[in-house]
Amino acid sequence: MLINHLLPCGALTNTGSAFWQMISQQEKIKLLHFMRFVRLFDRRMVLWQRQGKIGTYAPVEGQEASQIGSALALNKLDWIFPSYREQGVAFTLGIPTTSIIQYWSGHIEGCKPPIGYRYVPPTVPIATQLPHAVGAAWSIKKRKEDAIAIAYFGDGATSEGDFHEALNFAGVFHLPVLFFCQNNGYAISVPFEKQSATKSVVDRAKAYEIDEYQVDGNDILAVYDVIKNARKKKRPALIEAMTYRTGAHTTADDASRYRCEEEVRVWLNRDPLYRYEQLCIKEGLLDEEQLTKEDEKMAIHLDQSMKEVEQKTPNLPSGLFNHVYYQLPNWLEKQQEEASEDVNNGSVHC
Amino acid sequence: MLINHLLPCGALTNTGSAFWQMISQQEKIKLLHFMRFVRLFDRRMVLWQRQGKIGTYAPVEGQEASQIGSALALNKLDWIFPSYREQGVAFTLGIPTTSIIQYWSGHIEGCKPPIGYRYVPPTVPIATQLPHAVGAAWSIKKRKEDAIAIAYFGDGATSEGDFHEALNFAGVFHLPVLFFCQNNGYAISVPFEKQSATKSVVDRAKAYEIDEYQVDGNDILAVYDVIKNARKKKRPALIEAMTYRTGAHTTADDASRYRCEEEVRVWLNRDPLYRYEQLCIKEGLLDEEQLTKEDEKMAIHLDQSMKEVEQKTPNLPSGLFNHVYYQLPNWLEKQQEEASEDVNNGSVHC
Amino acid sequence: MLTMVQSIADAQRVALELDENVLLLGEDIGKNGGVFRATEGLWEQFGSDRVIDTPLSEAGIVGSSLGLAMGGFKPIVEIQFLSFITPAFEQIVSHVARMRLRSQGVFSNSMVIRAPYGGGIGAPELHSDSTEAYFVHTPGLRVVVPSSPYTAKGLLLGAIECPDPVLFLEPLRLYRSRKEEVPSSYFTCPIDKAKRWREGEDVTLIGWGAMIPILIDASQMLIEQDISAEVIDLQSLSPIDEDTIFDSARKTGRVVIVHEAPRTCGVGAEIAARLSEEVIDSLEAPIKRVAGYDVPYPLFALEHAYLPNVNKVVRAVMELVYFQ
Amino acid sequence: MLTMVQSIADAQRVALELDENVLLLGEDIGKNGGVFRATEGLWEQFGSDRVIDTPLSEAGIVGSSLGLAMGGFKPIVEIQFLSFITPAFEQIVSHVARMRLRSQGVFSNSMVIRAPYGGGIGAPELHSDSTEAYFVHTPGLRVVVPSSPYTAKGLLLGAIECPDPVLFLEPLRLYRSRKEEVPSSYFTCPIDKAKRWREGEDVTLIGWGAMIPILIDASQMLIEQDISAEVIDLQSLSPIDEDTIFDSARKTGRVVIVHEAPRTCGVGAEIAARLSEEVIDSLEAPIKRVAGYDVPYPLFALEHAYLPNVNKVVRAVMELVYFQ
Ligand SMILES: Cc1ncc(C[n+]2csc(CCOP(=O)(O)OP(=O)(O)O)c2C)c(N)n1
Ligand SMILES: Cc1ncc(C[n+]2csc(CCOP(=O)(O)OP(=O)(O)O)c2C)c(N)n1
Ligand SMILES: [Mg+2]
Ligand SMILES: [Mg+2]
Repeated sequence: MLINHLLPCGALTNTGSAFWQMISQQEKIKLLHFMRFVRLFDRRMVLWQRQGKIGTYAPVEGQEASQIGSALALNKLDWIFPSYREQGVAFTLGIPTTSIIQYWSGHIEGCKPPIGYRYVPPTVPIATQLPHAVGAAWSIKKRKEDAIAIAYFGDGATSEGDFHEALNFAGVFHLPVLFFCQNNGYAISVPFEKQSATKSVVDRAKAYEIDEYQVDGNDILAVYDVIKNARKKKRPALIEAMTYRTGAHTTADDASRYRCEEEVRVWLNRDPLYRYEQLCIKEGLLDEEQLTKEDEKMAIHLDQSMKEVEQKTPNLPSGLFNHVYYQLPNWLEKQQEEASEDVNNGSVHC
Repeated sequence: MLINHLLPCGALTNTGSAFWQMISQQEKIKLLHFMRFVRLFDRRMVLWQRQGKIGTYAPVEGQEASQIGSALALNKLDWIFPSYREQGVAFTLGIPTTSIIQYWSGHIEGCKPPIGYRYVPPTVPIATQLPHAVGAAWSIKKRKEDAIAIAYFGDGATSEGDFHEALNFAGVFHLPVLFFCQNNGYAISVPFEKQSATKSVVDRAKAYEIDEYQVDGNDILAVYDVIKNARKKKRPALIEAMTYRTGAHTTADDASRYRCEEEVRVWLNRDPLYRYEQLCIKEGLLDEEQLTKEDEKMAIHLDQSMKEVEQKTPNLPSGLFNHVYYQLPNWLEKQQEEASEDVNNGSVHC
Repeated sequence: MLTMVQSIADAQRVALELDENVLLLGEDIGKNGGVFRATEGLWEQFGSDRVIDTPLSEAGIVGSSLGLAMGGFKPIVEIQFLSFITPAFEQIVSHVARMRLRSQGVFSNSMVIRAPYGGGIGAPELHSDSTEAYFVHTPGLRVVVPSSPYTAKGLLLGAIECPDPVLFLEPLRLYRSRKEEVPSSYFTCPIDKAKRWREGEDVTLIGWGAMIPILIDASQMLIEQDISAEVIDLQSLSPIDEDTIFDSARKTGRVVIVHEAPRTCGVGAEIAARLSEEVIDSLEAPIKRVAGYDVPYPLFALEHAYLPNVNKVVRAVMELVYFQ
Repeated sequence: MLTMVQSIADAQRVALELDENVLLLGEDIGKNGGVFRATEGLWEQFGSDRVIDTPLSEAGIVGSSLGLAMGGFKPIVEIQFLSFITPAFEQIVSHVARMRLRSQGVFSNSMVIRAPYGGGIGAPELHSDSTEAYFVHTPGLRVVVPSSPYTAKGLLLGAIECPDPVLFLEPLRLYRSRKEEVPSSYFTCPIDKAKRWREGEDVTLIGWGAMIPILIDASQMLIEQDISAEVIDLQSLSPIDEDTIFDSARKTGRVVIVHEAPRTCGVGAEIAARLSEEVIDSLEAPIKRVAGYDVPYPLFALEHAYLPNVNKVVRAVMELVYFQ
């Protein structure tokens, strides 16, 4: 059963009305702000990629409700294992904008989480972060922490062996881990019907005796509610958020090769930001003036962050060698000297 | 729902009576003979291992109904992908006894299927044969052959990623492949409850939209029926045969370390051979005299096969190099010469 | 005139036309034509039964391709990037490489696994790794790397013709770096031979794939120093064409081996080892490797520092020439 | 007096006692005590929360161990046989080896992956393969191989103490081949140093693990020919202790490297390459490798022909000594 609180037009469902009354004004405004910010940020990233300021980029647009709704439901001690498309999650959780830009500019420093954060660097190979989340949840359970681990992944990831092995472990060892699948209908060009014979991802939860939730992934209230609820239970769960990326898979992808405009239009009409803004207007929460100000502040923040990143020159050659091992071993020190020499004699340019 | 035709005491269930009337006298006798032969063979192998005549061996005892019931339901064009414990299947399908002995004596020649056979060499890494069976089924479908592919594996194999990826492919591409799991309750020492949070293996079929059958694996009539039926459908199916190995995992294993005598006793009372013999007695099919003769013939056959194998000296050094590539490449020829020299100068003994 | 990636698509087109047992399998290779367009137009021409978009499941792809090969088909598998071959590592190492041997010649394991690889194009994390050595160390496989549009087609068709499983590695940096006349018909290049791109007397430069343009540039620069460099393109990493490299090393007495992969236990080590076993008495200087450092391939902001380049190669040659 | 497998169990016992963050994970390591009894008695002593029987799922084991390491635990993983590490290859290569680097030092990737390996005991197919080179070629990992009961305990405790991920390979053939006095208390051996088992002047024999008794026997036989052989046990395959092997090669001028793994791109290649880069002018003869052939490890009836043995080593030494 698809959990849905907020309809595409911005009307609340019955469950939605109940939930709306339960959450605070502050929460409501946070949901709105982060959705707007992330959309701004994400569009700016696409632009920067076109301008050659950053590398290939994986846009978030269309999936903001899934990412922000889930992220805002998390707590400080939770372990977060993102894939490569979770800029919305990262931003919402307080990963510095500069870090995110740095990562997409090919600087390893962008992977470094701020002190005290359990936000893991983006995972590039598909589904491999799921077993890590299982291990982190195990560590939470062993230390009796008030926390969960959450792994973010796409519909395509459900075909990989690591998906299966991770969910099996979670079921067998009863671990507090949430497997949060953003089913955006495609793995690059491959539609979900060709990915799996089951109608939906949650159908797989039964194979592991873990909880299951299917939620409208463009409905930030429903996502927020589901994750709040699931994380309280401290039980393993598979959550499927039905959503869509309205842009391309990455800036290197041409989505028109494999999906039609009509389909995109249908989903644009289900836009997560629009529907929440409609609700906020109705509820008198949307202060146009205030928002314009915030947007401007955000734009400035983004441009400043970019400037900061542009001024950072990567550490050469130490950036290649630091942290490969706990301490730089002798033989790598030799190679680092070699690399230094290459920098010094101009064989390699900084 | 567990499919059951023949009770441990040898009485037929209602479905069993119906099935019994449908099959021919010849089939009934074949089922009996192969069960007796395989048990004899398997016990001889264990003995030979103790005598140092063969290497580490994985005994079949207790699983004969699953192996022979399924094997007899197969057709000549079917592709068979066994694990390492399918001596019962191999023998029933006509793989020469000498080949089976050779394999367990560490002779690669034992892997070679007779001409025209689609019986694949035993697979040692767990669950890896499942994707192979998927590919073979794909080839069957593409060539429109009247055949299926069947993969044999254990309960432990269901935790591996390859299990998941194979079943997913089978569901997505609608392939004629049977995944036949002998759930003998253990993966070496690990009981199924620790392997999976689901009660049974078939619970996983739903995750792939493929057919499912759970069958009493010590009931040769039920297994025979289910596989006959499933193979006719030419659809992907997961079949779970509930059984038990009454011996150790291999001759190198000491099962008393992880399971109690009482449990073994319970299963000895469900012995697949005993119950079918009881039925045959009741039905007047068991001709003691005839059987004794056959057993004697079988014993002679086994001893002769062993002698034959003992007389075969492995080909040195060509046995190392043949078939690694389609043709022996130059550089391997050089290594083969090196190896020949080592044989000739006594560095290596034949 | 074709780019390398076009000539690779063309080779597959020719193979699909010639032999109805040829099948293509991979992620996004069908409707999308491959993320690099290496299968562009083939789904349209041959349909989804022969150009198959698979689930995201490398072990499933390679494992079922082995089953297809056993059934007499000839699968050509695309792994989207070489780094993402690791989920299929068990299938390749334990099964694809051994099925012919294990069945004593009865079952075929004939397939081609194509994978783009290598750095220098600012690709995301893990997309630039060069892990060819894992496969060169795995008996039963062949490993082939082209360095030009023409040889790409000839070698790929050679690989498809070969009854052994071939890992065919396509240097990303060369996919569109230049165009070349490539016959549209069927032709093959031998997949177990090195190619001499340039003759020389003083030093032998050995490389493959994306290193070849660098070695050719280096040999140009060396001419200005009156050093005549021979440039050898290994092409076949497994087997290694010993004759060609031994002959060259005996002639020049100096060898520099260049590759992107980490130095330790890379294919360069094997070449050096063979030289030090077989032609050591012809060598006038140590054997030099210019290779990636023993660190994971960096995020792209630093890849220029990680990668071998012309300057590094020239410097290595100079060390050998002035060695005493 | 302990066998090697007993001393390995003992090392784990000591580690579990000393540090409550140490966890053991693997297939059949709990109630069953490990298929080789390398964890015998530990489940009984430390309970199933610390000595964990896992599902049959190598990627799950290694991947979740990485998560545990990030959470501050110190997992010791048993892979039942080295060949069965391939399903976890992606986890090891793409993640375990890189988590510290990728998080810029914030998240730990500290773990030990133990695996029995190597041939000579008549084990079933795939149970005897030596695939250490895959991991030596993977930056971010360490690879350690003991050759005696004493060093096994010291090296394993050293590996557990080490903050880097360590692949700890246990030669099956040495598990019970002899007993030795091993202190029951905590002690470590340095995990990045080679060990000289025997000094010599004429030739250097380099090996590790199950090759060491063979090299020692060979050195005895060589004495009869008036040849004095130095026997070096690499112990650490990654990093390679260059100083020890370079010193020895400079002294003797002749080197034979011996390993079970296939020759091409084995760790022997790397040693030969380094020697030919750094000490070539001290060498009086080619560098020889005595290694497995470039074929899959055979079924056990032929393993004696595949494996290096004393005769093959002695013959190689003779070739070098009489080389001109
Ligand atoms: C193991 C592996 N195989 C292939 C790829 C290449 N690849 C990157 S993203 C992607 C599709 C992922 O689809 P999905 O899981 O649905 O996530 P989405 O991109 O839709 O968010 C593929 C095939 C990869 N990164 N890792
Ligand atoms: C990938 C892999 N991991 C581990 C092993 C070692 N191993 C051999 S048999 C076995 C247990 C298999 O259990 P199950 O699948 O239930 O089959 P059964 O032996 O009970 O028939 C294990 C762990 C292996 N062969 N392959
Ligand atoms: Mg998707
Ligand atoms: Mg079992």
